[in-house]
Amino acid sequence: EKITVAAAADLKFAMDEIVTGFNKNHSDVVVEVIYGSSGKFFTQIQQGAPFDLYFSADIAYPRALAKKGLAASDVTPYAVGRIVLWSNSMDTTHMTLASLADPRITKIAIANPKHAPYGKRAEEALRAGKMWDTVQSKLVFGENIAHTAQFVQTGNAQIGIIALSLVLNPELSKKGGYYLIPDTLHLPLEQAYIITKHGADKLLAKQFAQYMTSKETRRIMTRYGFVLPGEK
Amino acid sequence: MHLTLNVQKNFPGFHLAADVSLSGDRVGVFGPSGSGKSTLVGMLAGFLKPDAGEILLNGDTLFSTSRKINVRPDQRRIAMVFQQHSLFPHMNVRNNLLYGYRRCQVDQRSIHLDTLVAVLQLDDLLERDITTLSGGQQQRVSLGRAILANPRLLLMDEPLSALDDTLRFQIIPYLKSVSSEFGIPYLFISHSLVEMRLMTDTVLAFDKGAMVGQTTSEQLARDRMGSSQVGYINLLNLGRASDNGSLYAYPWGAARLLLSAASDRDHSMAELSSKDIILFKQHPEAISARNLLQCTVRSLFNTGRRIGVELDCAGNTLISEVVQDAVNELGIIPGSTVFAAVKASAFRILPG
Amino acid sequence: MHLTLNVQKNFPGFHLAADVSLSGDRVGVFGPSGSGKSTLVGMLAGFLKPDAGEILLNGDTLFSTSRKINVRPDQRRIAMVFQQHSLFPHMNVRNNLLYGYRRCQVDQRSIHLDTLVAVLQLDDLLERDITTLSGGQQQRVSLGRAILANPRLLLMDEPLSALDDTLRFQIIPYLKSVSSEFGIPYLFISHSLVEMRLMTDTVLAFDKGAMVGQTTSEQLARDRMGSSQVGYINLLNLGRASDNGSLYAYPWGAARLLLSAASDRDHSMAELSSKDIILFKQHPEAISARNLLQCTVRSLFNTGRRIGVELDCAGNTLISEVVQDAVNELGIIPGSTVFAAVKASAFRILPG
Amino acid sequence: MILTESDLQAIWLTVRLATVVTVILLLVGTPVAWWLARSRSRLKGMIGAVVALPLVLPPSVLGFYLLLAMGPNGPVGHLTRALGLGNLPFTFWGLALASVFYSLPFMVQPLQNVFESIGDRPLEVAATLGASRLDAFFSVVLPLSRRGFMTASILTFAHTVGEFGVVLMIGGNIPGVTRVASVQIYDHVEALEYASAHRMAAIMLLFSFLTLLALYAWRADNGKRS
Amino acid sequence: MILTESDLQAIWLTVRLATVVTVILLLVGTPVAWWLARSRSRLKGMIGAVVALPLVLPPSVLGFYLLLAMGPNGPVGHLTRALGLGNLPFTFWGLALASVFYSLPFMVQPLQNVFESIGDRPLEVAATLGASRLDAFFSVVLPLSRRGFMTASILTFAHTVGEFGVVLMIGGNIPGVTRVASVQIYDHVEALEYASAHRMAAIMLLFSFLTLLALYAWRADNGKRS
Ligand SMILES: Nc1ncnc2c1ncn2[C@@H]1O[C@H](COP(=O)(O)OP(=O)(O)OP(=O)(O)O)[C@@H](O)[C@H]1O
Ligand SMILES: Nc1ncnc2c1ncn2[C@@H]1O[C@H](COP(=O)(O)OP(=O)(O)OP(=O)(O)O)[C@@H](O)[C@H]1O
Ligand SMILES: [Mg+2]
Ligand SMILES: [Mg+2]
Repeated sequence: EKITVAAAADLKFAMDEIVTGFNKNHSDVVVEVIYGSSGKFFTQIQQGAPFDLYFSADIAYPRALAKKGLAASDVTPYAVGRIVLWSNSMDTTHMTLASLADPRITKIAIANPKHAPYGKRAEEALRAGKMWDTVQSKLVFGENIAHTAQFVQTGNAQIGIIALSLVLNPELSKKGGYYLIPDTLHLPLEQAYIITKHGADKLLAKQFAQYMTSKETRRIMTRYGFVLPGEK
Repeated sequence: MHLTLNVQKNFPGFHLAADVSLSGDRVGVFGPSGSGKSTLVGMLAGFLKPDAGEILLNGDTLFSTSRKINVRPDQRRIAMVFQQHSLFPHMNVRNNLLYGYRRCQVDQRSIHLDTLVAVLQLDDLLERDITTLSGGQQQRVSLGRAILANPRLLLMDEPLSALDDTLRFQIIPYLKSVSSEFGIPYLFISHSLVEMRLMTDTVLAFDKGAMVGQTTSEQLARDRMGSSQVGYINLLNLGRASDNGSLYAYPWGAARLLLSAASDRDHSMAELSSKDIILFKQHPEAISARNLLQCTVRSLFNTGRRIGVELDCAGNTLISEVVQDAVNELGIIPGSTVFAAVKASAFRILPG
Repeated sequence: MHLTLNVQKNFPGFHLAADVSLSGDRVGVFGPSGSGKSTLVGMLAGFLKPDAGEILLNGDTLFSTSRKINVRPDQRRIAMVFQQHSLFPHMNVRNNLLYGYRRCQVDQRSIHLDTLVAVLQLDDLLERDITTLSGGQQQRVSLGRAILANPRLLLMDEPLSALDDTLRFQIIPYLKSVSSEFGIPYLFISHSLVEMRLMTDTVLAFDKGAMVGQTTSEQLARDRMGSSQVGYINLLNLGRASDNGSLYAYPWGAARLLLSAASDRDHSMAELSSKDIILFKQHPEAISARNLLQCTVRSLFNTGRRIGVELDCAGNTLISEVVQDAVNELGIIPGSTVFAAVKASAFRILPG
Repeated sequence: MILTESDLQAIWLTVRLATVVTVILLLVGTPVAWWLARSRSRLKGMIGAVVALPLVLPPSVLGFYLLLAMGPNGPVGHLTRALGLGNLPFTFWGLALASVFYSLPFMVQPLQNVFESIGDRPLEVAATLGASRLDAFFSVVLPLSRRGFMTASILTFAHTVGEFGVVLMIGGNIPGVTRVASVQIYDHVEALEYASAHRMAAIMLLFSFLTLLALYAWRADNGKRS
Repeated sequence: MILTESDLQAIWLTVRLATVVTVILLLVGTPVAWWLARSRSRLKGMIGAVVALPLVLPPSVLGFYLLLAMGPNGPVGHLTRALGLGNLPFTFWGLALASVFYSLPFMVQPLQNVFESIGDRPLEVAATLGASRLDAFFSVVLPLSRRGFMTASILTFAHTVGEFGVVLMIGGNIPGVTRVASVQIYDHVEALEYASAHRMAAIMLLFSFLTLLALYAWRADNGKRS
């Protein structure tokens, strides 16, 4: 038995562990996870993509699918994302958004606010922090949050606003601290999943969805920087 | 072969019009550079489309504007030796030669590679790349390739121009025999009067795009006698040679000729230029010329500043050329008797 | 021009070796198809590299393996008429003709487009696309292009093979005058003995890759007399013609010749084949030949089955060919007197 | 083994896809290029332009439109289902079809070029020797166009290997079915698994380099003959 | 006006970028192609393969490596800063450089092909008429290669217009500087602004189609002459 899960790219590390955990109880099944952009999955599911579960980084997509009758379950939030200031070359632990005005900072990377959920929240935070006009000319836009992190990581942008989950990634966490942007400065970054019409008849899909609420899962999610729905 | 051809073709600044109906297997196309010879054969082969007209070969319509017929070149079975040889650069000599042969139905393959290769002296070159051939070698391959296709009609656009005389006069009789033995009629383009005379019976003469006349190669030779370097070429049918001292004696009709060269065939063909025949009113003495024939003047004809004298020499026809003064002085009139002196070295035995 | 050439070139199955040192402005390269003529001039022009050897032109080393010199083709100033014309397809006739001209320093441009175009009869074609030219037209453009480059040496690889006789005999004297008037020496490849005789003084004869000899074109003509269709070609320097009835009388040294054709120049050159001279021991009567010259036999030479007879006719040299029997019968020995009969129509006045 | 099984699977899939696409395009592109090279039709310029068009759209956008067209409600989707082929997106053949479409100009343009440069004469010669047009095409045009076919195939193959935007959109990144090497490397990069990405990129480059080197050597060898 | 100002800005930027890249590649690619076509060096196959390599990497991965190389810690970055050119990522010239690198094979391969098909003879003729190699190249080779240059330029230009992965990766999507049309359409699609995406895609296609049509007409016209 096998299910295919389409998951937002920022879930990569957490989800891999979750699947391993799931497989301990269901040893003879395969859970195939495909990571990618939530928007792309959204388009593909409408065109009949063979995904049984869809974990979106933005709750808006699963809601829209549900509205079109392409969901076989409720739209279920599984996490709330947080954003941080992060740099490869500077110590960000004592920074705030106001530090971005520093003239030594010439390029600031954020995800494209036009379509990337983390980018939208970054813009909201900058506006709320009254920094948007100051930094606008310094902004460079990543296609998605991983790409934004690369801008910073390669030193092409001195600093960037990226997902907390990424900063906890072993590849980046070695590089130093981060500044967690208060979630009061932006709308919550609600992430949700659905079982799609394609997975409607699969028991395994339901079992996996069930497993998402388990204790181990929640522990893993927290460890990777996700705030769980209903928690603070 | 019977060919009916009535075509028009216009290029900017050049207009070709030809209207012919001819029978014959050895047809020449003669004319100066730029007169339309290649254009004509291009239309026959089918890759140049006449602006208007008709082409019929042995009763089959190959092209007709009125009946909207234009048989595709590959279905005309007309092979062509191009003026610029156009060999296939990606094939070696052998495969070039065999290209048409392989596309010919097996029972129609009358001519075979080996004989052809021997005549064209291509033996050592069969595995060669085309790009490594000399000019004359390319021309020979091109000729061989067309012949091996065993076509219904063979078009040759100056196929001998890059060859030395020795080779040329070896190939000419072979080409003639290809035509007669294998029944492949040909259309032969050349600007050489000698080649016309030796290779063709019927000639289409072109000048500046107009077909100025359909004639026999015999008549062409007479007409051009005055302006040509080689004069009129008499073709003599000789019998078998016998030794005669350092010379060879050939029976020629009722007469006997002494030649300095010999072939060992029963019947030979020799050529003799009208320029090489000197006429005497009386029998001359102590002359270097080895042949002295008593002949009757049959007729006279005028070409340019020369007079052609058609002689009857022991039943054979011979044409000599003289100037008007000589006609007057010697009193050459039809019916009169003259002595024709010909040197033993003046003849050329045609191989064949 | 002084040319020293000592080269080796190997192709699979073909070995060319040439060792020459010659002076002269009109050099012929003669040999059958595949004998190495094009290969030789390719090395001279510089786009074929000899395997070993040296090439010196007027003292400049163009190539030397020992001294590791290989002057680039574009710096040799040696223009070439290719056997396969190789015109630039993206230029019209005019731009092809002017390609080398434009690359020539202004003060060295001795020959100009207009005269050349007139001689080569290309007037109407100047704006034409190369692809629309006939074979002979292409050859003429190729020839013109090389001449206009005003080279230090002009190489011509069978430049006249696609031309009819009329055109050919108009172009030959022009080529000679290009050489003499503008001081452009040339190397002329041809398999035509007539062209060799008319165009060149010195001849390099090739056979199967070996240079079989360096000779004069005069000597070549004598040597090949027996095997050639045209015999030995006597070149006669004539004075100005005067009318003589229907013929023209030309002074020829101390003698006088009657010809059927005339030029209006003060000095003319005429050619006369050795075959067209008949010898008599005694003065013949009533003969069609308009010219009867009393000559002294200077010497005899043997080529194949023919005997060449070198005559002294009123101080002029003339070569006739006869067979051995005639020599015996007429008692032709050096010092003896003979009468040479030549028809008025046997001469060809060379235009020029 | 320095590559994971899924890497190997992706590489194998890529080779299969690129081969299939190249072969299909050789079959489809050759007649198109031939027509473009030979025809004197007025449509010629238009068809030529249409063939080149896929180039100017960003791959993922093109992929988006292809997805719409091939999806259950798209015209191509209707057609494929009517033909009993089912839905093409997220299948190997869907990928192949999309790549064929996208890579068409890489095949057609070099071929058209070389066909044009051959000129009429060799075809005329072949015709007078009794070769039908098809025969002449195979016996004369094809061998004379070796280099063009080489170039066209290299460009097409390589481009399909590197192709990514369209593939991601149409293929849906399904392991063993549509997750080709380019997508796999992309995933590695996106997941910040640089070591894996480097390794796989290096191996693909090396493999491609060796293949190209072999092809060039062959080509140089052949080049000598003409 | 059916396009927004930012759409227009993106299109204008795209045209500029594609033109710059095509011009640079004509200058850079021509000698490379010429060398590849003429040289008998043993390096030939290797250089040929290297030139074709950018094709096999997925653009966004290539972009990632370029980002590394051109960044402050990369070798190219060190070089450009040493030359006083600053950092290239997020600049127009950075994009141009990356596109040049990526599009090189599209220029070189068709040119190499056409150069090879010209053969030695025209060059030999030109040399005997006193043309230096450079002269012969401009007066003979270039005009005889018109079609190849046409094809190469079309492929390069179109490919730069459609190029997207690399551009996205190193451009930073800065309006007026690096946000080219392909990125703009992509953004529209990603933001589910399909109407805008359709509009812009349609306009780009139309524009490209007309340009290509004009080029093809010109080319057909020229083709008659040879
Ligand atoms: N496509 C064309 N466009 C314009 N004129 C042309 C075209 N093809 C041929 N011609 C002209 O038509 C005339 C006849 O050409 P053709 O090739 O038939 O001559 P030809 O008799 O074969 O001459 P040659 O003996 O020199 O080969 C020439 O003046 C030539 O320039
Ligand atoms: N690249 C090559 N490889 C092998 N053999 C060659 C090469 N080039 C020429 N040859 C051979 O060398 C010989 C001489 O060729 P060349 O072209 O010099 O002859 P040619 O005297 O010009 O003859 P033609 O009068 O037929 O043009 C020929 O037998 C030819 O086949
Ligand atoms: Mg012709
Ligand atoms: Mg030659």
